[in-house]
Amino acid sequence: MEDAFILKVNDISASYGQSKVLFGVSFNLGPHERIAIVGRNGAGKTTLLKCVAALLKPTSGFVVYEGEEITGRKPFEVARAGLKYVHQDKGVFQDLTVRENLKLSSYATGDYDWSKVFKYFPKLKILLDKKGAGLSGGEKQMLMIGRAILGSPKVLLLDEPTEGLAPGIVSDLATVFCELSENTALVIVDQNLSFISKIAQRVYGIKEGKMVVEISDTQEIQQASYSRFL
Amino acid sequence: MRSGKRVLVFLLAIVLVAMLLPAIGMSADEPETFNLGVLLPLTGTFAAVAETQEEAILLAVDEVNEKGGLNMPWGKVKVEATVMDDEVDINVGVRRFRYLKEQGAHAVVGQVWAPLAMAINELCKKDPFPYFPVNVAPLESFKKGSLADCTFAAGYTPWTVGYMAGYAAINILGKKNIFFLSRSDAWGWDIGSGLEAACEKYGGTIVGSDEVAVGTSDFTTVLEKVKFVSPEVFISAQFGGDAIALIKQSYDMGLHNEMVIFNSFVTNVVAEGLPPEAREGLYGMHFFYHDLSGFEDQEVVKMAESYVEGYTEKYGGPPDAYATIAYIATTQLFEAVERAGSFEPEDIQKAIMDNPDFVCVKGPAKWRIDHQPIYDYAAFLVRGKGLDEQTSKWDFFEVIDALGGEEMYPSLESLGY
Amino acid sequence: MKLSKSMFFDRRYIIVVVFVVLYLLRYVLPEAFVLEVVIQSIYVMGCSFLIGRLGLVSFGQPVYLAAGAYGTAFYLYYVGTNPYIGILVGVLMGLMVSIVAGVFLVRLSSSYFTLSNLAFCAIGFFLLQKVLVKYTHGDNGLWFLSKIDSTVIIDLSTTKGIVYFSFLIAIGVWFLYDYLMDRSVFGAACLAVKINEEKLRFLGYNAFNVKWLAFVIANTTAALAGSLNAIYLGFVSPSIADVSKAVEAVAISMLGGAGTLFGPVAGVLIFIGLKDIISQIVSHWELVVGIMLVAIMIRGEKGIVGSLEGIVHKSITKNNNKPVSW
Amino acid sequence: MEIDIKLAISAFVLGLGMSGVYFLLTVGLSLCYGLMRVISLDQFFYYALGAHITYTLINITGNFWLGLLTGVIAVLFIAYSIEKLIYRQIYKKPIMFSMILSFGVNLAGVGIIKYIWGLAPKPVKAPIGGTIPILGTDVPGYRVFVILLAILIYLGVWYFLNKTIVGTAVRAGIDDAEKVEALGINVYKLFTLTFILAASLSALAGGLHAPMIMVVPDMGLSITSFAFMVVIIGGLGSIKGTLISSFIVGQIVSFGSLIWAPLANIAPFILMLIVLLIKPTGLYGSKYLRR
Repeated sequence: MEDAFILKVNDISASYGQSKVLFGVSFNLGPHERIAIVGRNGAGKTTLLKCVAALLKPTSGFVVYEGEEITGRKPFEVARAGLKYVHQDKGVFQDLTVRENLKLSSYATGDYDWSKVFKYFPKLKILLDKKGAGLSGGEKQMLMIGRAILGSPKVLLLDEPTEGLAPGIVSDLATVFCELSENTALVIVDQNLSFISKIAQRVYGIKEGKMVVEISDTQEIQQASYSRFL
Repeated sequence: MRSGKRVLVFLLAIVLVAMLLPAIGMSADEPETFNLGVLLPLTGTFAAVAETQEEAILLAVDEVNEKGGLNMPWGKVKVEATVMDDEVDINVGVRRFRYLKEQGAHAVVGQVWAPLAMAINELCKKDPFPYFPVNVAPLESFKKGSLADCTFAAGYTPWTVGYMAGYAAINILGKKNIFFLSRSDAWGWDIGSGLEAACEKYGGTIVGSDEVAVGTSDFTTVLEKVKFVSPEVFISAQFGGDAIALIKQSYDMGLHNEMVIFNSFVTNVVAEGLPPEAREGLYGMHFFYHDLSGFEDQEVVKMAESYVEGYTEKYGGPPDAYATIAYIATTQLFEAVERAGSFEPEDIQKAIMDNPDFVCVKGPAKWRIDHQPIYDYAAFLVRGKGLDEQTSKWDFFEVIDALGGEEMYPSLESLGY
Repeated sequence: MKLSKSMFFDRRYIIVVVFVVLYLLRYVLPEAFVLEVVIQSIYVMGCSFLIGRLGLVSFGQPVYLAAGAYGTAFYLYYVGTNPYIGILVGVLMGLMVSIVAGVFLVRLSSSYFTLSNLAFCAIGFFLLQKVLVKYTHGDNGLWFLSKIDSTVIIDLSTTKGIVYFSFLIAIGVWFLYDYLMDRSVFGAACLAVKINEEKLRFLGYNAFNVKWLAFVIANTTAALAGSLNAIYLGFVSPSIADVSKAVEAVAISMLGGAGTLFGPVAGVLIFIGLKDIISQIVSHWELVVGIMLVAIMIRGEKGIVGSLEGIVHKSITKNNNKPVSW
Repeated sequence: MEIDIKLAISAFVLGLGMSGVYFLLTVGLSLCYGLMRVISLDQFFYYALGAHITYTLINITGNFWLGLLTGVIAVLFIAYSIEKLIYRQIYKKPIMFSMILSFGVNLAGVGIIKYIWGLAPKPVKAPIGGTIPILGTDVPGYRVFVILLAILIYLGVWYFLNKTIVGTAVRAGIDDAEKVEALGINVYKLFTLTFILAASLSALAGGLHAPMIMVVPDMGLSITSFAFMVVIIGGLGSIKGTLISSFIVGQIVSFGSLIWAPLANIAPFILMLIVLLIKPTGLYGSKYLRR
């Protein structure tokens, strides 16, 4: 089973200044898997993802990606290697147009083929010359994901992708994510349990910085019964 | 908390021991050296000026020591100078002044920056101490009761600078319509009131005026105003770097073609910082210009020459205006100490006031009751030389005339005497 | 805090110890130096508190120092002769200035707060130097040293009296800050402002009020130092509020360790000491001080006291728990 | 004093000249803040260094332009090493570290200038003499040149930021450098590039300013507060804001001194306070820039 995992997170601990946020968290991810990490506000989900993407340095523990340890490497190297983090605050570059947003990602990855982006999100094609600040929440999220899938990443870390989006857009996103996982493994952090029950193949529960539960049973995921642990 | 109490007892013990070890007074009546404290702003805005003053003071010290030292009743006494930096900061200056005193200085010379000189003077009022500031001190500080008994200022006030500038412009250059650019501080205001007094007396008119802050680097808008008013002479109160910027910009804007440019208190540093073409035809009052050749009072020329020679030999260049103020202050201090036969401030003060006439490198002078020296030649009227007139690196000016005497000073009545 | 109590004695004893030792230095070092260190430490204390405990960096400290100094100076120059009343007037002036300034400045976010304090300082300087010239005599300054009356118990008209008094005041100030920082809810609320303002709001505190109160306390402390300084020098001039000295208080705070109880003392001691020693040895001391500042900032980000306490705690407790700040 | 129209025109043009120098000096400051979130007080050292090198090169070669160019290139290398040696270590620390650190660099740098060039003010002759008549007023030719050059530099910077991919990355980084890094772009290269761009523009400002003022080691000090006002009024991190506020500050200084010279020194501060009280992020500062 060892090599079946593209990403292995091992015993990660992290802290912000003086306050400890994560206590020895571990999880694994298969190559085309969609897993979800759930937990309440402040449980340490975002910190965990940032540690995996090398944007934060964990105080202990390590992350193995494609058989190589990546802890302590520069975030941009990790991203170029195909492990990409998508921020939670719909943070497209406000001052840049959609085109420039995409161009930047192409520049970083050398992948100028935007057709796959437009395949999933045809709406972006019409919005190309609109500034980031003028997009709606859903459009921003589309751009964030579209930007991230340039360069065909092997793992996408999605932080709260459905936060504040209309239900219609959320269900569209669910479809997109399922299609995406043909080429890419997904780690999704979200609080929208019905959304997660639609797409997740495995669910990890995190509480006060510790991993408290791992559920792979489809039925349990669909009923969201794991929420009692959180 | 037991450990805490033990600490307190321990501390009390230390305090007691420390109190039993008071610093033993070591002041001998007939010291073998005269410790001269030198406190100058060696860093900060006035650093360039202070550097030349330090040189002049050390020259005066060397000259005394070459003669064997100060002539005191108990024999020759060598002078030892300690130089400290006041950083143009009142706290730092006062602190270092107190260091100098604690290290046993018998007198202090120094200060370019007026507020610090006044702060130190204030200390000397409470605790008498011979103090010889080397700046051009504000008029207010000469009001009766302001200066400490043993504070003697070798420079005069900006009022005199302004008065002389007005006198020279009106009576010597014959220019009666004046634009005056002041500096918005005591220096500028004092020059302004001196200038006004001169105008009133000799019939000049100030047709326009303005003021700018110290450290202004761009004068162009103000200069446009000057151009617009088009006076016969443009007198400025700017000093040092500000003066350089001002004169340079005046030249760039062509003011020199339309009027006489007159920098009220000019120095070699300013002349050096100017392109020769901007210096050409610039007028100014110079406290002491090193080349007095052609000046009628041969006595003065000779004395100045030997001072300039000594200075040039030691430092590779002639002394500047402010260096000479410092030199005069130091030599006067030495003379007074010798005459007093004592290092005590009361005796030094008495020695000066009993015998106020003295002769310095720029001629005869006399200490007035307000502790200002009345120079026969308070300042020299100079005209800037252009590149083709210049014969050597230090040949900046031509001396045209000299002004001085009681007439150029604010009256004692106006100062409350 | 429980831990530190069992390991050390009550911190209030340490405060007394530190100042008594500093006072005894008077017999080894020049008195002027020791006095300056104490007064400047009081001045820097407020600044250090704002930086370390609230994350507010103010480049306008000189103006609050000047408020205190001019309050005292106006009283002693124009009105009375009692130095104690003079100090009181100075502190009240500082209090008023910081209350009013706080209302406007505290609401700004951090970098803008820093720099608008700078602007406020420049405006204060301008007022003292130009606009109020009738009362302040501009750059000439106000001198009143010989006007100060001798007073009973501690005679503030003598330098010795000022030294005693400054040390007593300093101990009082440090007791106050010890209480504010680590013994009160207010101190915790301040730290919460620094870490996460939002969450403080959830807890039902008004972040603005916390910041404003801290700002007023810190800058009134600066004004107190200004008053002491004015009494000591017997002279004030607008240069006390000069913008070019704006960075100094912040630099000293960082040097000593911002937000620590003894950081200001250590910072001032080293900064003034270095300057006094280096300026005696080399003529261009700025070069040396500049390089040292860079080195200290790169190597020890917690400042001198901050780094020291880490080492001490590690060696005593033999664990890696972050120590509470001294 | 009644303001004559002729005086007003010349005040306007001369104000523009000041704006030009302010802009060159502050555009780098603003970019550094925006992208790296550092406040780089050492820009004033580069400014003074640029002026001093220009002065020396004029003395050796007699050519102002060569001096200007040498100054910019020398500063470029110095800034490169300072960024690598010093700034690298503090990008992740709170912003005040950069302030104090750069204050230290500035102090040390000015100390070195004093050591090499001494304290006395030095003359630099304007390479373009004469006056140009504009609407009936004579304006020094060199000022007009500075204005034109500043406009040119603005256009260049604008082109770089808006039309090149690296510039786009810089703009994105001003918004959020972490997100740029998460895309796979080496932001540290961007930081180095921005820093040396800023420093060379400061050196250019110093060299260009030299013929107008006096060249002294402390020359950066007198312009520091104005530079900060320009950056803050415009909004930290905004190039457009910097341009507009340097225009405004230049005009305020110019017209202020026309009315009463001391106004020139204080009016910008008052304006800055007013702007901040109304719009706490400056005129064009992004409210997303939180720090």
